[in-house]
Amino acid sequence: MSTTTDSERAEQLSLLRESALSFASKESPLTRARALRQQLPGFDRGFWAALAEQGWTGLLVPEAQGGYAQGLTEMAEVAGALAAQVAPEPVVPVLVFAGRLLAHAGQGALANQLLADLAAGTLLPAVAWQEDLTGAKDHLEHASTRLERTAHGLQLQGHKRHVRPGAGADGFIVSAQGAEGLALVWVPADAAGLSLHSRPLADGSYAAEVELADVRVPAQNLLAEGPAAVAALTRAYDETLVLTSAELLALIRRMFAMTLEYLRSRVQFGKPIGSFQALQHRAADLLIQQELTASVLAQALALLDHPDTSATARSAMASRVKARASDAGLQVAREAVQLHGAIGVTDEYDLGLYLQRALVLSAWLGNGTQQRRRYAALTRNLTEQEHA
Amino acid sequence: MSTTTDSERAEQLSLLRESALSFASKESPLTRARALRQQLPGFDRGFWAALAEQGWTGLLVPEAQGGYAQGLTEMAEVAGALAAQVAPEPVVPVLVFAGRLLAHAGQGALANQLLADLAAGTLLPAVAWQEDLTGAKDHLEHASTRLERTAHGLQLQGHKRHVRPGAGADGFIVSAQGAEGLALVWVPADAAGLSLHSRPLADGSYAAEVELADVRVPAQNLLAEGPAAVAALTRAYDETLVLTSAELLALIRRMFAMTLEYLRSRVQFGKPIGSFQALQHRAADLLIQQELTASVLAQALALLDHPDTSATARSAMASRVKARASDAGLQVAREAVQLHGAIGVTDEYDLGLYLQRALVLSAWLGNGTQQRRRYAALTRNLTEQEHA
Amino acid sequence: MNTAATAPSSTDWNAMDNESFRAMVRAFFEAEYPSELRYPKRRLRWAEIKDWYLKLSQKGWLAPSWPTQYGGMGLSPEKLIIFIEEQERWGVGRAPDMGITMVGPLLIQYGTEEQRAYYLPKILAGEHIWCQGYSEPNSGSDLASLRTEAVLDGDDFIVNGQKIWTTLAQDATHIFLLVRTDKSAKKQEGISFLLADMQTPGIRVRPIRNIAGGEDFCEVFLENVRVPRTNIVGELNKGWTIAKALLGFERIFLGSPKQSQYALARVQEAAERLGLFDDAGFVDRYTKLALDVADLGALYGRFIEQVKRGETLGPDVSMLKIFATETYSRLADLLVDIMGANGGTPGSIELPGGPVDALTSFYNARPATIYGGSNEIQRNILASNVLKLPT
Amino acid sequence: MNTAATAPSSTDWNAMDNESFRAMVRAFFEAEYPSELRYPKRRLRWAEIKDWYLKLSQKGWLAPSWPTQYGGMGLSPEKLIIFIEEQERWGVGRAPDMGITMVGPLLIQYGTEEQRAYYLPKILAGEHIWCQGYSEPNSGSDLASLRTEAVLDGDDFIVNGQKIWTTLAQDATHIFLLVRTDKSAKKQEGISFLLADMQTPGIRVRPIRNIAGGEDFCEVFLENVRVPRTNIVGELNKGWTIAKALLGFERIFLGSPKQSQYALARVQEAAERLGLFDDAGFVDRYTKLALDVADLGALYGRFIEQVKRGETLGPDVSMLKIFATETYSRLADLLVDIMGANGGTPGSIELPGGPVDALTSFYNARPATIYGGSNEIQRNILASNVLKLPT
Repeated sequence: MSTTTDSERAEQLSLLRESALSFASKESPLTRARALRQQLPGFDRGFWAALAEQGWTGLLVPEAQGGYAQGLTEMAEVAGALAAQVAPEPVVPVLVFAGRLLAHAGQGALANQLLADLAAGTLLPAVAWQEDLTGAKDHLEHASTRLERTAHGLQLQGHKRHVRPGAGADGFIVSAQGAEGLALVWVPADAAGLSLHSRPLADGSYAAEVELADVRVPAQNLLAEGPAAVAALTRAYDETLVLTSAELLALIRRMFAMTLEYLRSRVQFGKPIGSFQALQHRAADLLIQQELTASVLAQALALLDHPDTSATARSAMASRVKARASDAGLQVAREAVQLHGAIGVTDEYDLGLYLQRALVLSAWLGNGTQQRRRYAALTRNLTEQEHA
Repeated sequence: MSTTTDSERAEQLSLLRESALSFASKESPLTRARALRQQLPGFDRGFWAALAEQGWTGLLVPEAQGGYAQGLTEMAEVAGALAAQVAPEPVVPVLVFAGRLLAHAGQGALANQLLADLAAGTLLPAVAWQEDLTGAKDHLEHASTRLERTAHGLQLQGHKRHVRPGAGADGFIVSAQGAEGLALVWVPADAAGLSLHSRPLADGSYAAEVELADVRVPAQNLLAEGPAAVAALTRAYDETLVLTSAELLALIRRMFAMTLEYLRSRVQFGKPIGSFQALQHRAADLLIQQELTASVLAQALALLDHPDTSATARSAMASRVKARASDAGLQVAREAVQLHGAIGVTDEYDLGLYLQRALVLSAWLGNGTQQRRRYAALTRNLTEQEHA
Repeated sequence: MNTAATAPSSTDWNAMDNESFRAMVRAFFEAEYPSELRYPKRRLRWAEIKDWYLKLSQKGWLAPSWPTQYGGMGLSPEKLIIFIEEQERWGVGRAPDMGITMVGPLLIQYGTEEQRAYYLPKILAGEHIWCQGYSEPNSGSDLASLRTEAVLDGDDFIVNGQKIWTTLAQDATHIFLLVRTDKSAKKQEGISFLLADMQTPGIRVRPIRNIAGGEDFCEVFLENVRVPRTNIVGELNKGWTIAKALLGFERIFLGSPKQSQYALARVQEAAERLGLFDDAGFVDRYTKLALDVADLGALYGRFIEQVKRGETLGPDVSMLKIFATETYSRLADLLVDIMGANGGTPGSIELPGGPVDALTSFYNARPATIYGGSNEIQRNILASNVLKLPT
Repeated sequence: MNTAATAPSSTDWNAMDNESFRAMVRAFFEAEYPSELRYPKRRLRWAEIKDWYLKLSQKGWLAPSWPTQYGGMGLSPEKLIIFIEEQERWGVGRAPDMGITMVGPLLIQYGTEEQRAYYLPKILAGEHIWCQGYSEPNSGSDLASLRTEAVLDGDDFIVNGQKIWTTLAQDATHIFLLVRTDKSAKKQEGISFLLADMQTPGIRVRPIRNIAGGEDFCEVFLENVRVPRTNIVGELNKGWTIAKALLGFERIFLGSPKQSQYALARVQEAAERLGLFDDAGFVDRYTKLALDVADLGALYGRFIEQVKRGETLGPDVSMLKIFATETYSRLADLLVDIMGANGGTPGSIELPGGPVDALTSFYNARPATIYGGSNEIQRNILASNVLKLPT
């Protein structure tokens, strides 16, 4: 890219950021987030339509499917602005995880139609790939859910976990083990044999377990199979890690800003508590974590938006940023509460909304420890290949 | 024990402590420790004679061998007082590790004679058991050094590491693998085929590698063999861990006291730096580590001095206190330097003497990480036995 | 053993040997404490714990530390510790005990004969449940800056102001208040200690919901509340001294290793169910914390010995509270961490072998490092009162 | 490439494209820098680095940042960063560069024509080696409290006082001093900037041995030292402003990830030799630090971009120094830790596959968090100047 394009893009990004922030703060006040907690499906389909009106549901979608073919960098601005308001809509799970997966999985008629509907904001697909309780035993390369081909189409049998959104999703991209290896299959939410068990999460939203008891779908619902399926799932997963990190960074920024404001205004012993050096130094450490996260995120977005990046580099980068963002998110959340004191853990104070969202997002798709292990495995293989 | 005995013992201990502290500060000023650094053997045999005169070389030795049959608790007072002055004499390696090993290994004529000489202060034995570079692959149950019985006696072949004292020791209790399992063999320092390679340590003292090239000793030099040898070595090792922890605690106390004194007196920005809250809170954390170490040490001494303690409980306790003392020692050392600033790393300032001794003692016989792993293995086995 | 278990309440407990006493207490708890309330994850409400409270009351065991002449068990520090240890061991939930631990000792030491005669029996009968009105919205760590005011008007004080973080005020019948009775005096002076009936007009309670969904704490609003002048405890304007004196040896229990031991057991349980003891990375982290818990126990034991010897605890006891609550917090983090993708799921999660709760300890760990004197205040205390660092 | 490598010193380096410039610099370093001095574990002494210094001097590459008119390379920030990156990449040891990085820019900006004409060529020729006389025994973090005094006496200042932590003063021919010239003025005022020849009578240097056995730092005693009045730089009593202005973008390099990357490579090497990559406990700890190093690189890159764009660095650059040095310190701890029983052994330890040095990084990590503004001071700067927390 030439310098001009760089600065043009920076300006476009900055416009997008401003418009997303202004939309989010106007249309999604924290009272809205509060009201939707613990109310299935945990978000507002009407608000989703408003997102579609802004064009954001189609931001990542190719132009051929009615989207704007923008990069993750642009998507991060929207996701970050909404996360800053703790908006409960499953923007990253649907638009990034499911959306990118549909885009990567192939160019079939069904995938294209689903993508077009997603861009239009009329379809909310979710990815159902995990099966393990903690995720530690899940691998992107294979699944325990079984896929069988019958005369009438495809038949699925299995149990999926940690599916976001569960309730409220119109259908699921299910990973399953077939004769040709991993397969990705589109299963409408109303398919016979599919049952949802909603599990409340800390932030008042829901994940689901999806039970697939001899679910039958037409053969054309097979979106991808074999290495192509693995590659598509891995890539979409990595992109989702990065965008989830963007959400976490937005939470970090808000929690830290609230804390600084509190430190400046709360008076004890005749002085603002922000004048106490021990608290100042802890605030400095939080700043460092925030800025580390921001720096790694910027690097990750650039790398994943770059067409020449290798799959391994992408995965290592994605795990790296998710590890930093997850741990920084929890550290800032804990310290923000501690520096606030008792008020920090009351439900009526807004900090708790952020802390609880941080708990959910740091756990989703693998927390810091889990991501570091993936990173170690990826880079170790890299090193060994280099040595070989 | 009745309450009277408890308080009598407490009084005796307090007398011993005072006399040890007063002796150490009078007879072993830091200038002495400085002067002996990097001068083989790294300590002063004349000073050892003075320790013998105080009766301390015989403190742990049974009365039958001319000792005072005191407990580890008493020994800890002496070792702590000398460590507080960074005295370089190998009190714990010789009097505890080798001394207790001789006492546990059996009642043979040779062992008794060696013990009597040790009590008299005329003999400095050392234990040569480790063979691995980091100690991670060493086990108390077996050795790679080979023991063979010949018509003329015993023959040893192997390479020992981390032997303290090396230079200056009159002989070595060598662990070796024989036909009957582990064996402990007494090898005089001047035995043919034995060669010493002195390795300087961070504190200016020395450890040695001991090369045993077809070393021959009489059959009577076999001190113990089989399970008895393992039990004796394990017990002496555990006792040494506890006493090394006592030395580390003495270092911690001095480093922390120096730091507090510095915080109170050093003025910057018109105030003593000890008035800065961030430094105060870090000092509070060091206090906690110091007091944790002291509490665990007291518990360990009581447990190991108690006749009914099981071998496993002893080992778990010993690893536990060494883990705490090693990590606290390094933490306090690092923080003491940081709180002192530049002067803390100069050779002429005394803090460095303590930091360097802490480096040596925290590493010796296994650092915090290594001891925790031993503890985990010991207690895991315990739990599994309970469950079985 | 059986004879001891049925000993009348006038027994001289301190004459028993420690082991018999412990066995007796243990047997009673094991037999009588409702098993469904063992190791409660949150503070129990009055409706839940009431039966147990009254059972203790009937047995005469409600006030283990009060002198026998006032209806207590009159336990020596050593026996009292055994009593508390057995409570902790069996996971006996904490009752609304402000009347027992605070008001009783306060009245015994500073109250009038009339106050003692009126209040103490009602506490012992479970008729009066007390809560503590200390903190205010603008005086948390800096308690002495409190502003709730009591102005004399004839035989009454008129109280105006607001208290906050009042534990279970919604269950209490009475409140003891620190109030400012002399605005011209310096901060710590001019504060008085006042007793009030929660039914008094002008007192309004608003529970504060916390992020875990509980309502352990309340705001208490005081608007022209008339409190009889006779309800003052001790001298006028000397309330601060009394409040400080009340910080008895109970504060050692803020540093009890029990909470951490319990959390460690939960981590161990979860790890067994997840097969993590084959994972050296987990085992390293687990063992470090297991040793922190064990070593906390050793440190705690040292202070307990001091109490048993009848010595007064110094400011160094702050160490315990810091290390206990921060160890607990690290254990809570570890539990969330090993639950992985389920780390953001509240409540029970079914694992093979049984359920695990990932987040309750995480939520509990938050106030633990704040209440009872935040860990920052505790570190200040260590720095100034123990380490004698300059201010 | 070859033409570039032999380009005359008057070349407009900034006209080259970045890649050619990088290749040229790299080729020169690889060909000419003595391989035995790569990645030195400690600061090199003049006798060791002299040849290299003179080689750079001859090539005209000694002062990359000085304008060409004064004999420098006149590099743009972008090119200068490439130059420094290549130095770091190849492990080129730091020369006694105070003349280049401090005195030169100082004189170019604030010096008189005579000062420039006299000193700059001698710096470039390697004839004058400078050291920095800032810190004093009682003014470390609080530099402005310095007490070394310079009193006018005719055409000379008479200087009395003591400097400390003066890097490699024993190798220097000249020293630049902050001295107090007005005792009545407030702290930061009344300080002047003075140049002195180390041969002047009354200057005495005492090297300070450190615990690693090195002598990187010295005390400099000044007793009735006569310094010509013309050796003052800038205005009288304005030395503090000048000293602060000198804190140029070089301070970004205090936060360079290079030291941590190097330490990480040493840990990796040792771990390979010890077979630790099969140990999940080690791998967890290693990976955490490896990511800290990588993420430090990302943060550093952000500031480097800022410099390349020609922007002035703000106080937020303090973040880098803190995280860089503390990451380095944690890596040093890990290295000591994995060396186990050899963790207390200084110098090279033979492992299968090659030697490992367990303690040098541990020793180096100690001053790293102290010098150049201790990390406590850096956190103060972040709190007040970046976070705008109240004082």
